[in-house]
Amino acid sequence: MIGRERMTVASQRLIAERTYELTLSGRLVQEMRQPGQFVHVKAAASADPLLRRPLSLCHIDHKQGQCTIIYRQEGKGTALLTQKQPGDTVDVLGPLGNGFPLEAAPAGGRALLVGGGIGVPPLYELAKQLAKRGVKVVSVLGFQTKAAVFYEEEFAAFGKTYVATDDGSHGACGRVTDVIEARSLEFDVLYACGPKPMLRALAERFPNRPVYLSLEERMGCGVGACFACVCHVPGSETAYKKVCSDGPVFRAGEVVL
Amino acid sequence: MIGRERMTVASQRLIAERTYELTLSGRLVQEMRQPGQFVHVKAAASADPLLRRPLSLCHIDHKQGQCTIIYRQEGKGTALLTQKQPGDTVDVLGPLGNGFPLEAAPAGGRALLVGGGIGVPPLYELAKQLAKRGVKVVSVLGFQTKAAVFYEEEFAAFGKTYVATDDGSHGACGRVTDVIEARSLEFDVLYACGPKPMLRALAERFPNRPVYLSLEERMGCGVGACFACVCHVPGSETAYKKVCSDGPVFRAGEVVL
Amino acid sequence: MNRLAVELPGLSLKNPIMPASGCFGFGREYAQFYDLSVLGAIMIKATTKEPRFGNPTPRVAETPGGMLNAIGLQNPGLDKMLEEELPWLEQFDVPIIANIAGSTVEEYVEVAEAISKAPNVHALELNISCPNVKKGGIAFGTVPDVAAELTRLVKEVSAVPVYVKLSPNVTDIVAMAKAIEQAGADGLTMINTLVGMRIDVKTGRPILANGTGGLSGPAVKPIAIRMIYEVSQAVSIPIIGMGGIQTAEDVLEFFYAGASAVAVGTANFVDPFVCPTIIADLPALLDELGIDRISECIGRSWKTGAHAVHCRA
Amino acid sequence: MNRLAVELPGLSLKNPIMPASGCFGFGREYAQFYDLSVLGAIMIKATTKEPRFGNPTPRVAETPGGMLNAIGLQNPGLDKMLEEELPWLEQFDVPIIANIAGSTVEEYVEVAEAISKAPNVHALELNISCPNVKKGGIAFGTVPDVAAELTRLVKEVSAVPVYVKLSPNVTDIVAMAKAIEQAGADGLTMINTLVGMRIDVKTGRPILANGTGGLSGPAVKPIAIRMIYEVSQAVSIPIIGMGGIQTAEDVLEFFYAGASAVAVGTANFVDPFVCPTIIADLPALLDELGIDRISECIGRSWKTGAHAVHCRA
Ligand SMILES: Cc1cc2nc3c(=O)[nH]c(=O)nc-3n(C[C@H](O)[C@H](O)[C@H](O)COP(=O)(O)OP(=O)(O)OC[C@H]3O[C@@H](n4cnc5c(N)ncnc54)[C@H](O)[C@@H]3O)c2cc1C
Ligand SMILES: Cc1cc2nc3c(=O)[nH]c(=O)nc-3n(C[C@H](O)[C@H](O)[C@H](O)COP(=O)(O)OP(=O)(O)OC[C@H]3O[C@@H](n4cnc5c(N)ncnc54)[C@H](O)[C@@H]3O)c2cc1C
Ligand SMILES: Cc1cc2nc3c(=O)[nH]c(=O)nc-3n(C[C@H](O)[C@H](O)[C@H](O)COP(=O)(O)O)c2cc1C
Ligand SMILES: Cc1cc2nc3c(=O)[nH]c(=O)nc-3n(C[C@H](O)[C@H](O)[C@H](O)COP(=O)(O)O)c2cc1C
Ligand code: FES
Ligand code: FES
Repeated sequence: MIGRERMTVASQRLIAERTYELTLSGRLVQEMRQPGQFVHVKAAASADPLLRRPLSLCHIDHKQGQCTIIYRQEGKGTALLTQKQPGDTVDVLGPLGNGFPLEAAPAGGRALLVGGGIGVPPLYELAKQLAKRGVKVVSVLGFQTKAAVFYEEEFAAFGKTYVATDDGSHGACGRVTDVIEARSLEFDVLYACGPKPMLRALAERFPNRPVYLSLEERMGCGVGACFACVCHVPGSETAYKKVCSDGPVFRAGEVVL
Repeated sequence: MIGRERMTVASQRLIAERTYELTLSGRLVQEMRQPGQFVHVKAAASADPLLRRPLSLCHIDHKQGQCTIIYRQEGKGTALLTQKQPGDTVDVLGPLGNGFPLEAAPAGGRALLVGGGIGVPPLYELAKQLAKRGVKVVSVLGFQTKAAVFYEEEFAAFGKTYVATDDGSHGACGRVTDVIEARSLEFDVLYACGPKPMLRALAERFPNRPVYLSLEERMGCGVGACFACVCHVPGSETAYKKVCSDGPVFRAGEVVL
Repeated sequence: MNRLAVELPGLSLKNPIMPASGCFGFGREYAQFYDLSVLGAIMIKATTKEPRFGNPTPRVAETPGGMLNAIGLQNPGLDKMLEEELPWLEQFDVPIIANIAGSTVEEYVEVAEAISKAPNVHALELNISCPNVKKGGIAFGTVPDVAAELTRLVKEVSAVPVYVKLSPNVTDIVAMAKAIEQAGADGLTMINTLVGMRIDVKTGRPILANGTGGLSGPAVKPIAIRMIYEVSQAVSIPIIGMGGIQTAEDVLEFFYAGASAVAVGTANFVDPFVCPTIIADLPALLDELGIDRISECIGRSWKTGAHAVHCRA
Repeated sequence: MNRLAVELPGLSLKNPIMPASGCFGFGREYAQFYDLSVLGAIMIKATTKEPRFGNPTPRVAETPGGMLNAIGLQNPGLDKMLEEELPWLEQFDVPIIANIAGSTVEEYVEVAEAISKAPNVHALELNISCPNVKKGGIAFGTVPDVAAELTRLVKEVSAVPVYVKLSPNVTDIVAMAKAIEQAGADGLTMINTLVGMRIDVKTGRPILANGTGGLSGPAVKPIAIRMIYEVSQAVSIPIIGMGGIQTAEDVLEFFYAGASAVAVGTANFVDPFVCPTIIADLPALLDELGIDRISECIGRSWKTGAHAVHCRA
């Protein structure tokens, strides 16, 4: 069930350039299940900034009653979030959306996880849950530059992990697709989250394969009511899907990218 | 010199119903001199609430580099202030305005300090500075009810202190003017801060006496630029004084109440 | 005595709080959060004759204290509304106000006639003021004669009372309101969104794919209050007020200005529970202010002889 | 090369940042905080022929992301302006834009003629849109013909270029702008405040003694941007933009929309150092965005063929 709660900050730390790892505790954690789901966070107590911010679940810990999100400081809302200290509360709505389908990966099969920048976080919970199901996980994580890299070791705990940076300052030089090609990485199912050009490249590269993509779109409500976040369905003028409530994860081909 | 500083919260505590005592430290304290001056405080980091809040200096401690303000939680801005914890910073502009003239009280003379509700705080620094100059201080403090009373003992340290409450739940029952009458309190100079009806009553009761009143008016800039806080000067259609920069303390008769 | 009850043409409301059109879908999403029967009414998303996809994304952008939207009246069209959405809403004990839009007079009339016959539709809300539809749309909402003529034609065919939604993007809102009243409208709803824009500093281009969008949220509240204050003194039909409402205090402010009921839009996105929270908060606020029934408050800010509210607090 | 310099009729500005009229008094207060010579220009508070006290207090009320004011054009009158305020400002190396107001055409003309001859007045700003003066004031700002006629008469007598300040409280701001351009205005300034109101929930009465007031601050920024975006495409005289500016990023947003310079109003109240801070922040922001001169940015959001800003960040 979706709920709203003032969750308590357990910890917050800077893990890369302008990138923060925020751990929250509260009863809402027990509702969180699927990797790829997100929470909608209200950063200010007042009307500025007004809207909630969609942030993906990166790590769900039912036992501790904690969840972790990783976010990059971009504008006003995330800037306010960086001020939060342990013991402070954060107004959270969630969990929202439909995440990555675990069942698409056959036990013993191979899953390729491809993340770009701030699209990396939801793949961490995915890697964890896939590994637990006996799926072989290979991760390819792309960042702009060395200072932006995070969670390389954390991913490595679940399987082979490649890092690429645009400027070559860490790992391979180039894009995630270059790494997949160079290493001839094989998979039974591919899961990806990151900038749209990256998602498009993956969808085009692997047509007719089981490829699942997590999309981003500017949101109003986050629950399907405002129609801010729709995308077209191929072959129709009026058919649509909502990123917030039908997604954010779609099978490649399901919606127009 | 007026300055702007992110001052650091040294302490904050609830001292009466919805009434908080907030102590701030910073270099701006060294600029603060006159009792009755105020600071202009920005409660939120964002544009809501947008404007600063005028709050009187209640206690100035040059040695410790700290100042204290006492405020009542009324609306959005003061509600946000209550959230501030030691170590947090507060955006302060000040010191602003012209305070109570100490020199109006002859050394060895008698000063009557009359405060109503949240008008009491600036009188505390005044009592302190007058006592230091050898002026005999008598204070009459009016509150709505017992739960709202604060700083009774603190004022008593500088001289005889009477408290009145509207409902008689503490001290005398009635208004400050009732106490002044009942006790036939005499003075060489009277200083007052509180609701306008109280100030008016005092001005009318003691015409042609040295009576100094601290006014409140809704403010924009707090520094004299926006003309939000003007009041009329008796006998003129166009002459005016600004509460923020000419006041907030005026001699009774100087402006139309 | 139900202190929150208000009576409006076609609408006997148990309380004056309803979600605003376009901010609540067709209720399905919020039915996950609470029982929709607690609401005074529901203003459903605009219906056009044919299904519409609406504008390209991004469709929303945040602004200080508000947001811009350019959804472009996306909706499944009249038939699906009659066959699926409205019947689904019948499970709740709540009157529906059907918001209708069109790009021609004929479209308005056709949609109005059909949708007004649905059993749970108690009133129509004529959206003549959506700033996000390029064809015709805006003209209906800014020219008094055109708005009046449309009102008259819709009134002729509608089986239920007709409320007309006013655009704030006009020089003289009172003239609009009077023309619409004279044309036979049963009530007014106001305000729709103000036309605004945000430009992305990184790209140098408007954030919304549509360029401009409609501004809503707390930022516009003072404009809504002013317009309701002016219009309520000039017409004798009731006003359903909206624009930035977030709290029970805001609701009273709208009543004092001259509204007889209110709608909550953008705030649903910030807090999905905002409508039931306001409904729950109102009685204590009325107590605090010494008000027996919320209907006493209508227009109190300008009514001569009305006593200032005595504050017991 | 001065990257921040802009050239406007009558105004060679070292940077495009100036305090907005009514939000900076006559400069005296802010001169306590910094050297006014750092400013691009100063728009001083409206001058009328006779001294005016203005409206009763309360004159300001806060709103979400904004504020309402109903100062009522308080000012010391033309004579004192010429004898005291303008000469005092001569000590600074900064052009003055004199904002003038009146309740009759004759008053505008008389004030314009006299004040335009002051040595440090480089331009006039015709305030035809102050929503807080009851007599006449508002009509000048909402009827194109009336505004045009006033512009023409003032142009005839003015010794310096004339900018006309547009009211946002109109249905068709482009029509206003075009009429004023045709009447010979040298530039436009926009936007003035939007008419709004707040009601005190405790008393049930408007907070402002005047009832309504003018809304300014960040809340109105998207409306200002939209109007400048529309008007700048329809006229060829330059626009000084204003409405909610707080940061260097906001300034660029106004330039992209179509402004050639900007004014900062309400933000001065929030932070008395805001103008010098913005001026100091701009060069780094231009670097970050790969922009050589700020004047390149004018109208970039709509200019065909303009390249999207290349983001080096
Ligand atoms: C389903 C989903 C999951 C996301 N998960 C993460 C995550 O785990 N970590 C992370 O760092 N970021 C994530 N993002 C992006 C994140 O939501 C934005 O970076 C964030 O909202 C920016 O807010 P701001 O206040 O910093 O920026 P501002 O520029 O002040 O935001 C203004 C408005 O634009 C919206 N907005 C700005 N950028 C984006 C964006 N890229 N996508 C959607 N809306 C945007 C904001 O939500 C807000 O409404 C996710 C986005 C979506 C849609
Ligand atoms: C010179 C001066 C000194 C003051 N000193 C103190 C003090 O020491 N302690 C204290 O508790 N209060 C003091 N006040 C009153 C205090 O400024 C208000 O209570 C406070 O601004 C309310 O802010 P809010 O956010 O709680 O209320 P809101 O209702 O959210 O405020 C909205 C707006 O109204 C203004 N406003 C509301 N009430 C008042 C008021 N009574 N006077 C002026 N502006 C108001 C606010 O500044 C703000 O701009 C003083 C006022 C002035 C003018
Ligand atoms: C996302 C969104 C969609 C809207 N869609 C409609 C609509 O379809 N029909 C309509 O009449 N008004 C529509 N509106 C306007 C609202 O009903 C309301 O008039 C306006 O948002 C002001 O109220 P608020 O500030 O509480 O949101 C929409 C508003 C928003 C924010
Ligand atoms: C307190 C106050 C007084 C103002 N007085 C004037 C004035 O005298 N003449 C004028 O043309 N505009 C006046 N304005 C409008 C501003 O110059 C400006 O157009 C408007 O506030 C929008 O800018 P902002 O949001 O940056 O404040 C005033 C605004 C405020 C807030
Ligand atoms: S964000 Fe509102 S429908 Fe998706
Ligand atoms: S508050 Fe601006 S002049 Fe006093």
